[in-house]
Amino acid sequence: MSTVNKYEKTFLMKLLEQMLLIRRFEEKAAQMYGLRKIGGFCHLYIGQEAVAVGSIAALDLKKDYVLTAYRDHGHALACGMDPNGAMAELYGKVTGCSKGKGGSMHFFDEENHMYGGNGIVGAHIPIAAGMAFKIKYKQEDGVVLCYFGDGAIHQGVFHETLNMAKIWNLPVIFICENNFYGMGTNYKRVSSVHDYSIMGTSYGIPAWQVNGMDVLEVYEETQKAIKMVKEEKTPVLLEIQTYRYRGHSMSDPAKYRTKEEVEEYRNQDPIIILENKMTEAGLLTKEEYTEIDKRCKNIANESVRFAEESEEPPLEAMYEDIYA
Amino acid sequence: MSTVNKYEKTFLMKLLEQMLLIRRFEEKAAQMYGLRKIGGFCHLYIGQEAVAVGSIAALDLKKDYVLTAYRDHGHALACGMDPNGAMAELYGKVTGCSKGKGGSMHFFDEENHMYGGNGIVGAHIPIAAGMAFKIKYKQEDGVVLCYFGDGAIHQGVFHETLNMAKIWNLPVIFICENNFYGMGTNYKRVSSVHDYSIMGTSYGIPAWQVNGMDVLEVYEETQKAIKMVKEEKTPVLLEIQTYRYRGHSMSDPAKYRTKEEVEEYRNQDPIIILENKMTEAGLLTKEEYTEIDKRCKNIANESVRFAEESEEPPLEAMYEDIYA
Amino acid sequence: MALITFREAIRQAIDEEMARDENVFLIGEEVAEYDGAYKVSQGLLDKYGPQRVVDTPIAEAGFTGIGIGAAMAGLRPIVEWMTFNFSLLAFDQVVNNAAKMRHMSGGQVSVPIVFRGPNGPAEYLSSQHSQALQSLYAHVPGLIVVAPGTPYDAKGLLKSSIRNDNPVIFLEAELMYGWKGEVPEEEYLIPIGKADIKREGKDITLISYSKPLRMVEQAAEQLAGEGIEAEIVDLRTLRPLDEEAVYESVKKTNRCVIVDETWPFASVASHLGWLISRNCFDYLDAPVELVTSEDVPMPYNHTLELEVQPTVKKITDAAKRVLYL
Amino acid sequence: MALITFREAIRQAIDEEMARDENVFLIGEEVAEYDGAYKVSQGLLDKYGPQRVVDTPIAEAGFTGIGIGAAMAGLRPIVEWMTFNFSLLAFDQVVNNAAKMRHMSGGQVSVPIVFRGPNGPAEYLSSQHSQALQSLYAHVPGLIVVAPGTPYDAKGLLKSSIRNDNPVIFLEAELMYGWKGEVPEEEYLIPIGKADIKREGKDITLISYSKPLRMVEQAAEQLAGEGIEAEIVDLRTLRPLDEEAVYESVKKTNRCVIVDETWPFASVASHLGWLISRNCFDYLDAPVELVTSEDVPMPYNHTLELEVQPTVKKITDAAKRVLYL
Ligand SMILES: Cc1ncc(C[n+]2csc(CCOP(=O)(O)OP(=O)(O)O)c2C)c(N)n1
Ligand SMILES: Cc1ncc(C[n+]2csc(CCOP(=O)(O)OP(=O)(O)O)c2C)c(N)n1
Ligand SMILES: [Mg+2]
Ligand SMILES: [Mg+2]
Repeated sequence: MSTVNKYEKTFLMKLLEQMLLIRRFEEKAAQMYGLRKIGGFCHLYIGQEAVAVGSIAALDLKKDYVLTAYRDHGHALACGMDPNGAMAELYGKVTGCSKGKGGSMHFFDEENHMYGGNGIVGAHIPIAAGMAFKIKYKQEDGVVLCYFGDGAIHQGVFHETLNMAKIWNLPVIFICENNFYGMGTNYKRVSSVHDYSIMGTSYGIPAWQVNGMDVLEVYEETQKAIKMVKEEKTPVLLEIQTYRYRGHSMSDPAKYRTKEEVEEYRNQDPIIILENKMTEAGLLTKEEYTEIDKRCKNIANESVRFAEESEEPPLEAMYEDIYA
Repeated sequence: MSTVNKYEKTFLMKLLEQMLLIRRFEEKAAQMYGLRKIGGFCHLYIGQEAVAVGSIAALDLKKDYVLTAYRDHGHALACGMDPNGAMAELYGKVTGCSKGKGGSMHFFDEENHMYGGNGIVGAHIPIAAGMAFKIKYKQEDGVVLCYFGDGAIHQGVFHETLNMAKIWNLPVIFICENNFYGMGTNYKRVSSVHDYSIMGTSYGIPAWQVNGMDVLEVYEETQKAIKMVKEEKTPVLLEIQTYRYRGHSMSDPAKYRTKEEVEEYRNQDPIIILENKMTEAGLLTKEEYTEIDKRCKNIANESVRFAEESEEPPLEAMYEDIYA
Repeated sequence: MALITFREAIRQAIDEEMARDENVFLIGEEVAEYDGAYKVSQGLLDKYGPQRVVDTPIAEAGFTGIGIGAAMAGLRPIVEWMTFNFSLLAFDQVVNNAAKMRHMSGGQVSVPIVFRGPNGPAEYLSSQHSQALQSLYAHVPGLIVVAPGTPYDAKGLLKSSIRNDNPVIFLEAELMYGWKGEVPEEEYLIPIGKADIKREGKDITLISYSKPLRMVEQAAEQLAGEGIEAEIVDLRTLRPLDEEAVYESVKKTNRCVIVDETWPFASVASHLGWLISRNCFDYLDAPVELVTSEDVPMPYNHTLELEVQPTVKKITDAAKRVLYL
Repeated sequence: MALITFREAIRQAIDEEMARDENVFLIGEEVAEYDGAYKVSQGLLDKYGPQRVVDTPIAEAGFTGIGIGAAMAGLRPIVEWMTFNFSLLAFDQVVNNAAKMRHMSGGQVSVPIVFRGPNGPAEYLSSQHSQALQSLYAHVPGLIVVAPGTPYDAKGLLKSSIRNDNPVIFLEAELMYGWKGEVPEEEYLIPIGKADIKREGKDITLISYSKPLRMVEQAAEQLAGEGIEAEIVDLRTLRPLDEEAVYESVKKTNRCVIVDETWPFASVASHLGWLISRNCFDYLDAPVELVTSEDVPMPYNHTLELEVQPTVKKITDAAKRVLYL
């Protein structure tokens, strides 16, 4: 467990607020989904907030890049995506971050270097390495964070990519967000090893496990990984263990796990952990927390208002944004 | 180096003769290729004979199976394929083992449980595991040997398959024939690790390296692997180091390696190694060797005669053997 | 006859064939403990156990290849792709191994396997998750491609597919799983390669298959209200195609519209459009019209999403164009 | 003008564009130290170094995806597939990522990339190594598909493809690399999406592209000997298709044969066959005929192999059928 003492209050407040924003934004999205304002798959990140927030806090998004899979709301918001554009995208509105073309699984924010949002399990892993290839090619200073689930680790392209990332020593950090389930499947049922950091061995890539419920641990380990990428010129693999409270997507009742298991992880809630640490260290008052939380709720509410009031794309839009 | 003393002479003679048959058959094929009797890719196995011969000698092809890639003449002959059908296939004749439809890369001999011959690097690896799946499903006693090159190890499907083979504990032995080159590429240039047995670690699969120039070592290590598959109920991965004397295919001048390197391996020729060991142990006379060699040359010559005299498939054959 | 869903019809077919032949097994992502992502395999794990209802990791190329190998060795696998969108990861295995193994081995090795799962447009999923990919598979010799449009056809055709000794691509429209239809209690098979006349008529031939059939039937109703008698040909199998049934209808009606939710370019629809134009050249009173998906990736926005696909209005409009009305 | 091979034309295009724009690089199996499996990239490693001419492991999905990512980040990769047969391993990357990235991101992200390599029948290689796969790619919106038939077109079109901001599938017929043609010394570009009339005539339109063009020219010569003046339309780009050029020719000649070495079902050829049948309905004096590959996997035996493909005789026969001769 990392201690809060070495950090400035503003930094800690930022982490707390980002996690709360993701939480409140998604709770709102779930509510609107229930009201049928949003349809399709909607994969909530609730419970995993510390992973995106802690790791992206270690980046400089002027030169670094982020790519993830379809469970992408948290990463997008942590990169600084406008919550209005995010909610409008869920609504399929023209003001959405992807103009209503991509939806929940395809949040993109080029300005903030958030390059999606990909619906095919594992398929963005080589793409992330390709962006790192560009950094190396241009002799730039950046690093790419590539997030994927425990399920993606069995896709061949993950292995192909790790090998190439290592032979070319690309500046990319592969982050396996192990939330223990790929849809209804506990990872131990489909994986022959249960510590995914072992997967680095086949490629000579440094790899280790990280506690994904502690945002500061995630932050520090990501910093360590970035340092390694830059100084030792090697890709890194992190297995960050975390947990999703909700079903795989909005339509999954998640009967494959026990109430007790979910409860156990709710007790390690990343927001509560940080809140408690800050409170204990005298860096957060109840009022401050309530105020931040209220602000986040307001932003979430406002994003719904924005989305509701936004326009649908015109019919001709179906022919647009296909070719440059 | 394994000693010959524990083996019966007939067994050793069989190994020697099989290696010689492959050598002479392929030399003949190369000659006919030069005369333009054979076209297309023709990937010779010369130099690698101990791998197929030593490992297949450990099988019972009534219940075991063999699959390999496009460099498949050696495995087919070691499985007992009729050399006439093999040569006729190179000629594209209707008497060929695949009726002239498959050619050099697609030798099949269902009766001898030789299931190809596959031209897509790595693509037969899951297929081999699927045949092992059948053995387990039917609670049979067999094992599948799946051969592939050092180049195939970077294909994603190799990794996907190893993981599944382990979670289901399929009776399959993955044999990476590391001949140091995938076409013109030395394996060290494209692999982030240089001991491929490491690749077993990611899947909890026992794996080790074997000297592929010593047919007895190959035989013994394959036996060990089979025992492990059966007793410990686990797949096994072997990296068998070997060397191809010729270019990648008949059209490759192989300029990417030095004469000295080739010479070094010619001095470890698998046939000479066994010949010397047997001679030293008093199990082989010069005359016996010459006689075997002559027999193999005759078989190779006869296969050419057979192929030359065989018919081309009729034109209607193009519509056959597509659907059952 | 019982009124059951498309999903249930498929489940029954699998269940009956698994009961009949112990070599039949089901393999894919979430097919066992989760009862299938679309609940097609509900209850099968309980009935047949984990040996015959097999959950896989997310590794489409790998488990597809394992299925092919098992088939080569004599089993009769049913490989479920969670959706056909993900089948593209296994495309090499299907095109280069399943479709060619028999050929390359000179007829020695059969690959009796069924690849099945939901295909075609879904709702609110954007372009990676909402594709009708039949044209890609129908292009490839060595495969059989089946795409039923009713629970009755689905059950009878899936049973035939499982018993067939060739690799069969079996397409289930994702949005049809809940649709109901009559299915007999007693066992029946429907032959692969036979189209079905779903409605008789003399004025125009509407050709379709899979999910758009329902729209085609609605369009035919509307046209009937205007005095136009449309004949509906349901292809049911795309490869091999029942060309005779198609030509017979078109030679009778002299007019034809093809409705297909695939992209138009190099598609099942346009191929059929050419076949009819060529082989009914002297019978056609108007060009063959196509109603297909727009030639665009599927957008997420629902209004656009629906407008990209065939609609009843697009079908009746096309029919009227062909009738010069 | 210099007389150079198809291979050399492609090499020149790559070389010139790499010299012009430092963001252009070449990546693929054996492209660097081995000078390319088909020697297309000969000398480029020496000139541009291993940073810009990059050898990969045998991992098609992976390095294709890496190319796509590099393109998204602003580079302009040329991805060489050793042959298009192996591109099927990367099919998901092309169809679900390259073709859709721009769309899914609402226009934010471009993918300026060229996927190129030898396509189509080879010699004595059997069915996994001898496939003309253009129809699969041409089916997919979001891609551009280019298939030149002469060194001149190859060079000008490849340069345009490298400068294009979209994913371009660039098909080089494997057996054409050694064929020669005239290519100007000075720089030139050929626009994507424009067909070319390779021969003028008034009696019949022969439409083709890529390698079969030479056969089509031979067939046109033979027909000319019999007093038949064939017009040859070389499509050059398959997606987007230059429909106008095709219709203009067919409206003049009223007869048409399409020659394409792809499999026939759901193909570029049959799609064009339908387009012409529909859009030149009142102009056609005979059905549109196709000369394609037989609908079978390619056999190894050379006699069968040649007979599976279009031949000059098949083309002249089809032309005569269309001319009712
Ligand atoms: C190639 C592919 N196969 C299957 C799916 C269907 N699918 C979507 S999410 C998912 C589970 C992924 O689990 P994991 O990687 O652990 O990510 P998580 O959902 O836990 O974030 C599956 C099987 C898909 N989208 N892509
Ligand atoms: C998927 C695929 N990519 C590329 C090729 C072209 N190719 C044929 S053999 C080969 C090299 C393979 O090397 P290795 O696996 O070491 O086998 P070896 O030839 O040494 O036996 C390549 C790249 C292919 N056949 N399949
Ligand atoms: Mg997970
Ligand atoms: Mg090798």
